[in-house]
Amino acid sequence: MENKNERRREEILRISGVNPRKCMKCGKCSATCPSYDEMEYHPHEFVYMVESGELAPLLESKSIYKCLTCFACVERCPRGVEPAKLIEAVRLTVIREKGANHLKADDIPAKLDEEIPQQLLMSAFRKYSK
Amino acid sequence: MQRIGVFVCHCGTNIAGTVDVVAVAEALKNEPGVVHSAEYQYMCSQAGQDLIKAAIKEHNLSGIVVCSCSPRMHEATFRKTAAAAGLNPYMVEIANIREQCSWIHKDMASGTEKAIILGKAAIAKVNLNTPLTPGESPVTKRALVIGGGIAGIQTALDIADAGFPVDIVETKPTIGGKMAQLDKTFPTLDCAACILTPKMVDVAQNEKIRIFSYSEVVDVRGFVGNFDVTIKKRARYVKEDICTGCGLCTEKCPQKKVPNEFNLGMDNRRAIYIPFAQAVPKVATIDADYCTMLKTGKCGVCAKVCTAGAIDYEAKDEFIEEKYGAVVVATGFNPISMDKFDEFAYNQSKDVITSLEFERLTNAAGPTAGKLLRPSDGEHPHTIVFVQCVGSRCEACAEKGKEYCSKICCMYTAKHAMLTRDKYPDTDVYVFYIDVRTPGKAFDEFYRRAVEEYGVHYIKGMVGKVSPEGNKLKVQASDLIAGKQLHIDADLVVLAAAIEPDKSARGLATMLTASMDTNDFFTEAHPKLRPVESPTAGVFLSGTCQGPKDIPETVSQAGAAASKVIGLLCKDKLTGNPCVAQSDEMMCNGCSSCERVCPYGAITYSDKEFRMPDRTTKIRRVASVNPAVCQGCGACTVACPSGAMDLNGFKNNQIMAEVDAICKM
Amino acid sequence: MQEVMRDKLVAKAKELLTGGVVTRVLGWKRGEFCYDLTPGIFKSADELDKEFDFGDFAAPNLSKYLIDETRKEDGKVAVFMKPCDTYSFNQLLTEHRIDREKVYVIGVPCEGMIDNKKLSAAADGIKNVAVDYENVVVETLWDGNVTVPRESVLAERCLNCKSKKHVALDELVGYEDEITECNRFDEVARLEAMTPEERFEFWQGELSRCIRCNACRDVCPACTCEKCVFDNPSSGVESKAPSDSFEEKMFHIIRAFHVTGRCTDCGECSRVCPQNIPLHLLNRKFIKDINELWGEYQAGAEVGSRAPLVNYTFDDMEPSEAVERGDKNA
Amino acid sequence: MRKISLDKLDLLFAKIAENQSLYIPSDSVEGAKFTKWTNGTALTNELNTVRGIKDFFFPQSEDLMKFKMQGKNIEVIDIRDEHEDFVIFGARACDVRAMTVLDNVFLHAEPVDTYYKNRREHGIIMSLACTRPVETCFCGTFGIDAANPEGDIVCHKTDDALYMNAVSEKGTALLDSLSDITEDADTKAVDEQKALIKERMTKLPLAELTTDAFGGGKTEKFFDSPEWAKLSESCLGCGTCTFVCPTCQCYDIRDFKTNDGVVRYRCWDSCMYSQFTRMAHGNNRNSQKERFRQRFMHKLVYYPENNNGMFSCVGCGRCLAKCPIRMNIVKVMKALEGTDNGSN
Amino acid sequence: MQDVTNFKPLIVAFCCNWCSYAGADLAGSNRLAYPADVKIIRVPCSCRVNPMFILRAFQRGADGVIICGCHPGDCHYTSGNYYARRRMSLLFSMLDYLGIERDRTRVEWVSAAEGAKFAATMNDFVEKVTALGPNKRLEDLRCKK
Repeated sequence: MENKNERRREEILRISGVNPRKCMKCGKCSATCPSYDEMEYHPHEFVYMVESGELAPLLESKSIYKCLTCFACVERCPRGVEPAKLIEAVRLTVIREKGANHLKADDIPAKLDEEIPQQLLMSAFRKYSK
Repeated sequence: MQRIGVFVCHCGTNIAGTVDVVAVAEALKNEPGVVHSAEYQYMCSQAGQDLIKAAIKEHNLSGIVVCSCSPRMHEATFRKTAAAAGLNPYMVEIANIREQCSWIHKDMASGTEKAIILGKAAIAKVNLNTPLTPGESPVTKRALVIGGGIAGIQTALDIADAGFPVDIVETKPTIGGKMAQLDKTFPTLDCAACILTPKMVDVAQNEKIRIFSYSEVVDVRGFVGNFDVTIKKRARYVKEDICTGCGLCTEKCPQKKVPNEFNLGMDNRRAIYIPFAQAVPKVATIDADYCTMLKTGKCGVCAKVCTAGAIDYEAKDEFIEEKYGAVVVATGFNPISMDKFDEFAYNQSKDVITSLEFERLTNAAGPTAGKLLRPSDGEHPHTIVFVQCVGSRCEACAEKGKEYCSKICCMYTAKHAMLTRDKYPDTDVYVFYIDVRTPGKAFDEFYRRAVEEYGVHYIKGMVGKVSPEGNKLKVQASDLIAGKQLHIDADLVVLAAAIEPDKSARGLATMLTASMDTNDFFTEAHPKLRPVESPTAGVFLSGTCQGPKDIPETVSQAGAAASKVIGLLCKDKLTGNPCVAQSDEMMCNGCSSCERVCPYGAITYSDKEFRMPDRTTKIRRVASVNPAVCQGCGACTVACPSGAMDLNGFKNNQIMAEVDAICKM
Repeated sequence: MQEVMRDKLVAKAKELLTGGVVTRVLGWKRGEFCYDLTPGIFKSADELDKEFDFGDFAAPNLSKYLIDETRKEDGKVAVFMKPCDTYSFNQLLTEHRIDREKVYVIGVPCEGMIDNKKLSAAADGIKNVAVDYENVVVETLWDGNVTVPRESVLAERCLNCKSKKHVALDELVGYEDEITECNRFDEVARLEAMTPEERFEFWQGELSRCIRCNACRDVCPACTCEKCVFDNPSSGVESKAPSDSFEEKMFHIIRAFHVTGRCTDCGECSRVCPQNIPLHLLNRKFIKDINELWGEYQAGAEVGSRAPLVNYTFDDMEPSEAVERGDKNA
Repeated sequence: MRKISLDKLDLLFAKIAENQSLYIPSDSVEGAKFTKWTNGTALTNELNTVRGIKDFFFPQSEDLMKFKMQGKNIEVIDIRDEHEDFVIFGARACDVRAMTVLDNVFLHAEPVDTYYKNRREHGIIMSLACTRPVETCFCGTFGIDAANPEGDIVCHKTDDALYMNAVSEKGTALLDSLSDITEDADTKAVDEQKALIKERMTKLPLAELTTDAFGGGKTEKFFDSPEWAKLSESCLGCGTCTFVCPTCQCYDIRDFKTNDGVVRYRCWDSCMYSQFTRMAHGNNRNSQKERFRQRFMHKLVYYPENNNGMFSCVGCGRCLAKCPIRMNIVKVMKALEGTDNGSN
Repeated sequence: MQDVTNFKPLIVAFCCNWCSYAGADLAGSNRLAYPADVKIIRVPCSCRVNPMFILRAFQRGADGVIICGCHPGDCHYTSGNYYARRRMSLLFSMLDYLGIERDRTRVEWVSAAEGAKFAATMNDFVEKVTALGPNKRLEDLRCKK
C-alpha cells in the first residue's frame, strides 16, 4: 500500500514535472484562484499534500474537477511551482486509474472530422488512454 | 648551484613517531645542492630557529628546506627566520611531513619513505628558487567614495575624520540618497531627516571632503594605491560657488509641470529646482530636459531673478581627473519596477503604491505634507493592505523579480502599519506575509508591538489579485491559517517592492574590474572574513551595493569600509606579494589570452620595439603584469600558449621539478 | 575545378598594385609541375604575369604569413584568401597578431583543393592534370591518361568543408557562397565509439609515425608563438626527436591543447604531415567537445570573440561528467 | 648473375630472413615504408619509400651512453653493443648513393663514427633498379644511374623474375648462401630493362637539370645572391625536407634525465630550425633566409668542395613531394642557375 | 618491475593552497589515513595546473594524477577553478580519446573543511588506480632505463 502510494506520487510528479519542494507556502496560488470557493482542497494544499504523500483525499476529492486550468496560479507563483499542472496530473491519475480507456485507438477514425483539429484528438488520446 | 640546508623537525613525537627523522636527514644529505642536513626536536622553537640561523651563516646557505608541519602553519615563521639570518625569505621551502605524512601513515617504513620523497621534492624546488623582493608602490592619500547616500556619507566622514581627503561622487544634485526620502526609521522611529541631515551638513562643512554632485565616474585606471579616475561633472547650468540656495528661481520658474523624482513623481517641481530643503550642496540645478531656455532659447526668468548671477546657460559638462589611493563603492539600491506585476494593478490604479511612495506620503515634506491621503482622490483611506515580498524571493520569474530576500521590507512594513494605526486609529491595516523576518536588535519586539499594541492584522498568506472597482480596490488573498480566501475592499494597497542594485553599478564594476554576482550585487573578497572588501585590491564596498541591508547595518559596514581605507591610506608604500605573474616579453605573442582570464585586470598590453637577432627591429604587442594588482593565482600562466607568462614562487620549472622528484622512485 | 580563374586574380592584383592601394601582393607562385604552388610575394605586374598561379592546388593558407608581412614595412599587402583561410585570418586578428589596416583581403571562392598525396597514389608519374567538376584527368609519364573521380582525390578537409563563406573580406572576386553543412565530426565520433583499447591502438599507430619535423606546427595559423615551448630550452618540455612514444604524444596533445578554441579547423596540419598522420582528428575532437560542452563555437567566425578556454559559466560541466558524457563503452 | 622467378620471391625473402632481419618496402598508412619481413609482408608497387634507408644506419634518435648518479658520484656507462645483421631489399639507386654521401661524413673522415660504422658493417643493401621513375625523379642530374644502382647486390625486377648481381664481398656471400633457390642467368633481360630505363630517364620532366653551375668553389658566386630572399620568403622553417632527405646528416646530442641517471642520446636536427647549432652567444644563422641558404649551399657547394665534387643531393625527389609549401632544391637550382651567367 | 599483485601506484595530487591543501592538512589533523602513495604538490590555485604538469607526471612514472581545488564559487581568486574545470574537461576528454584509462585522472573539489572528503577521495582514487595497474599507455620508457 505504502509502495503504491509512493509510485502514484512519483507518477504525478513525473506527469506534471512539478517539484513541490520549491513551494515556500505563501498561498498566492490560492489567493489568486477563481475557483477557490468551489474547492475542498485548494491549490496550495494540493502542493503540500502531494509533497507529503497524502494522496488519497485528493484523489477522492471533487476539487480536482473544479480547477479551471486558468493557470493564474502558474503565472503568479513566485517560485515557479506550477500548481495547476500538479492538479491536472492528479486528475489524470484518477482518470487513468479508473481503468477504462476512454478513447481507444480504434475509435479515432470514426471521430475524424474536418472540424476537429487532429491535434485535439491526439492529445485526448494521450490523456484518456493508459 | 644552490647551497641548501635541510632541517628535519621531530615535532616531538608528532613526526618522529611515524617517520624516522634521522634517516630522512641522512637520505636528503646526498641530494643535489644539499650541503647541510640536520634534525631537531622542535624546529619552530626559538632554539630550532637559532639552529637554522646558525647553519645559514656557518654553511653560507643560499636556500633552506624545512621538513616539518604544513606551510600553512609555519612557512611565515621560517621565512622570518631566514630573513633574520640574511637569507631571502623566498628561498625557504617547506616539506609537509606532518599533516600530509606522519599523521596519516601508521607504518614507519612507508612514512619515512614518503617523507624522504617530499623532502626531495622541496629540495628540487628550492634548487630553482630565486630571491624575490616584494614590489613597492606609493599610495595616493586620497579616497574616492562613489555614491552619496548614508553609506557613502558615513564612509566619507569616517575617512575624513582620520585626516585623509575624500571625494564623494553623487549622480543626483544632492547627497542624502534613499534615506533622505524616508520618513521615520525602525525600530526607534527617529525621524530620518533628523538623523541624516546633520550628517549631510557635517559632510558639507568638512574641509577634507569634496562633493561632486550631479556627477559620475566615467573612467577608472590604475590599481590599489594609484587609481586614476575621471569624473564627469554634468552641467547643472548654475554656478555652484555663487548660488546661495535662496530658492527664488525655483519659485519663479514658469515650467511647473516637471514630475518631482524626490517625491517619486507624486507631485511636480520646476525646471530649475533644489531637490529638498536640506539638500547638500544647497544649490539649484536646471533640468535641461524641461528648461524652456535651454530648449528654445526663450525664457531666462531664473537668470533675471537670480541676484547672485549664478545662472549660466552656456555651462558644459566638465571632466575632472584625480588620483586616489582607494575607492569605496556605495552605489546603493532602487526598488524594482512594478510594471510586470499585473496582478497588483500598480499601473491601473493610483492607489496601489510602493512602500517608498508610502514613505513620501507620510512625510511632512512630502506631497501631502504628511497627511495620509489617497493619491487618486485625496480622501483618507480607511482600509489599507500591505503586501510583502513583491518581487522578492521570486525564483520563477527572473525577468520580473529577484530570487533573494530584500531584508528590509518586513521591518519597514511593520513601521508603516504601526504609524498608520498610531495616527489614524480608525484605519484597518492588513499585512499579508509569507514569513516575518525580524532578526535584529529590538526588531521582533517592534513587530510584535505592531500586532499586539496597535492591532495590525497580520495574515499569513499572499495577495493573489488586486482589482480596482469604483473607488475601491478589491483585494483577493489567502488566509492560510484560517484556510480561506479573503476578499477585502481596500482603499490603499502598499507593495513592499524588492530592491535591486543601482543600474550604474554594472558599468562601474567593469571599470573597477570588481566582480559582481548574478544579481549585480558587488562580490566581497570573502563572504565572512572580508565582507567590506572587493576581490580587487583597493576597492571597498559600503552599503546596499553589496547586498540588501538596513540603515544600522549599512552604517556599520560604512564604518568598516572606512577603517579598511584608512588602514590602506596610512601606509606610505604598499608591499605586494612577490609571488606574482611575470611575462617574458621576448616570448609574448600579445594574444590577450592572459588578459582575458585575469580576474584582477592586472595585465596590460603595450607595443614595444624589439631588436631581433638578425639586427632588424620589430614592433610587437606584449603583456606586462602590474605586480601591485596581481594576486598570484596563475590562471594566466596556463592560458599562455608560449609559456611567456610564469608565476614567481610557483614557476613552471619549479613545479615540474617537484613532479620529477616525486615520480623518481 | 575552380570557377574563378587565375587571370582574373592577376588582373585584380595588378589593379591594386598599379592603383597604389597596395605595395605588394601575397599569393601563390607557379612551380615546376602543375601542382606545386608555393606562397610568395609579388611586387610588380611583371612578376604577377610570369609567376602567379591559382587553381586546384592553391592549398597553402596564406594568413599566417601576414604576421611577419604586416610588420615588415608600411603600405598595404593584398592577400588572396579562400573561405577557410579567412577564418584563420580573423582568429589572428582576434589575437592581435595582424594589423588589419595593413591588409587588403581579396576573397577567392573555392570549389575544393586536390590532395597531392591522394593524387600521387592514384596515378604514377604526373605530367599534367585537367580537372572538371566530375573528374580529374591525369596525363602520366608511362600510363597515358588516367581518369579518376574528382571526389576521390579531393582533400579530406574539402570533402568536409565547413564553410564556403568568406568571413573577412575587402573585396570578393567571383561569387558569394554560404556556410556549408558538413559531417566533419563523423570520424571523431567513430573513434569515440571504439573501446579505449581500440582507440589506444589507433593513436599509438598514428602518432608513433611522427618524425617531429614540426611541419604541422610551423604551418598552423594558430601556432604563432614567438617561441614555441617545444623549442624553448627553459620550458622544461623542449624536445627535438620522437622517442619511445611519449614525446610525440606529449607534443601532439599539448599542441592541440594550445590551439584549442583558436584552431579554426583549416586542416593544414594534416595536409602537410609527411607521415600522413590525421592530426586534424585531435583538433576536431577538441572542437567537438567544446561544441557539446559549452555551446557551438567556431574560432575565427568573428573577430574578438572570447575563446572557450578563456571563458566560463558558473554551471559548466564537471570534468568527470565531460569525460563520461554520451558514454557507449561504460 | 643469379635469378629467381617472381612467384618464388617469398621463398627468397624467407631464406634471407632465416639468418638476419630483412627489410623490404611495403605499403602502410603513411605510404611505402621499409618493413621487417615476416611471412606475408608484400612488396610495394610504389616507386620509393617515404623515408630512405638512412634510418637503418643513422636512426632518428639513438642512445649513446648513460650516466648514473649515486649521491654525488657519476658513473659513465657505455651502452654500445654489436648490432645484429640485417638486409635491406629494394633500395633505389638514389638512396644507395646517399649512403656514400653519409659514409664520407661518418666513415671516411676522422674521427670515425663508431655507432654508424657498427650498423654499416652489419647491413647488406640489395638495390633495385627503377623501371618506372616519376616526375619528381632527377637522380640523373647527379650522375646516378637508375638502371644500374650501387649496393651489395644489384637487383633488376622484370615481369617474371628477379635478377641479382653481387658486387661486394658481403653481397657475394649473401648471394652464395641463396644459391640453392636461385639459378644462373644471362644478362639479356637485364640489359633490355637497362635500355628501357635509360630511355625513360631522358623523358623525365627534370631530365634537363644539370649541376653545371654548382660545385666546390662557388661560394662567393652564390652566397650573396638576391634570389635567396625570394626563395626563402615562404619557407616555414620546419624540418620536413631534412627529415625525409636521404643525405641530411645533421644531429644534435642531448641529455635526458631518467629516474636514476642521464641518457645521452643523439637525434636528427635540421639546419632549418631556429634552434640549430645554438651557442652561448646565440645562433649562427638568425634569419630563415640564412638557414635556408645553408641547407642548399651545403648540398650544392660546400659538400662538393670537401668531397671531390660529389653533391650531397641524390635527386630522390622526396623534398619535392613533401615540402608543405613546395619549395625545393630544383626550384633553388633553377633560380640560382639563372644568376650564374650574371656578374656575380 | 613491480609485481602486479603487489602493485603500489604512484599518485600525484595537485592541491590548491586555499582549500584543498588545507583540506589535506585537516585530514592529517584528524588522523584520517589514506595511502602513502599519494604525494601532494601545492599550487596557488587549481588554475595554475598546466596540462604539461599532468603529462609530465605520467611521463615520469605517475600512475594517476588528481587535481583538487576549491568548490566552484569558492575560489580564493574568484574564478580560477572555473577555468581549471574547463581546461581539465578538455584535457581528460582528450586523454580518454587517445585511449588512456580515464580513471587515472580526476578533478575533485575539496574545501578546507572537508578533511574527511579529502581522505575518502584519495582512498577511492588509489583504489581505482591500483585496479588499473601500472600506467603503460602514457609512460616514457626512457625514464625507467
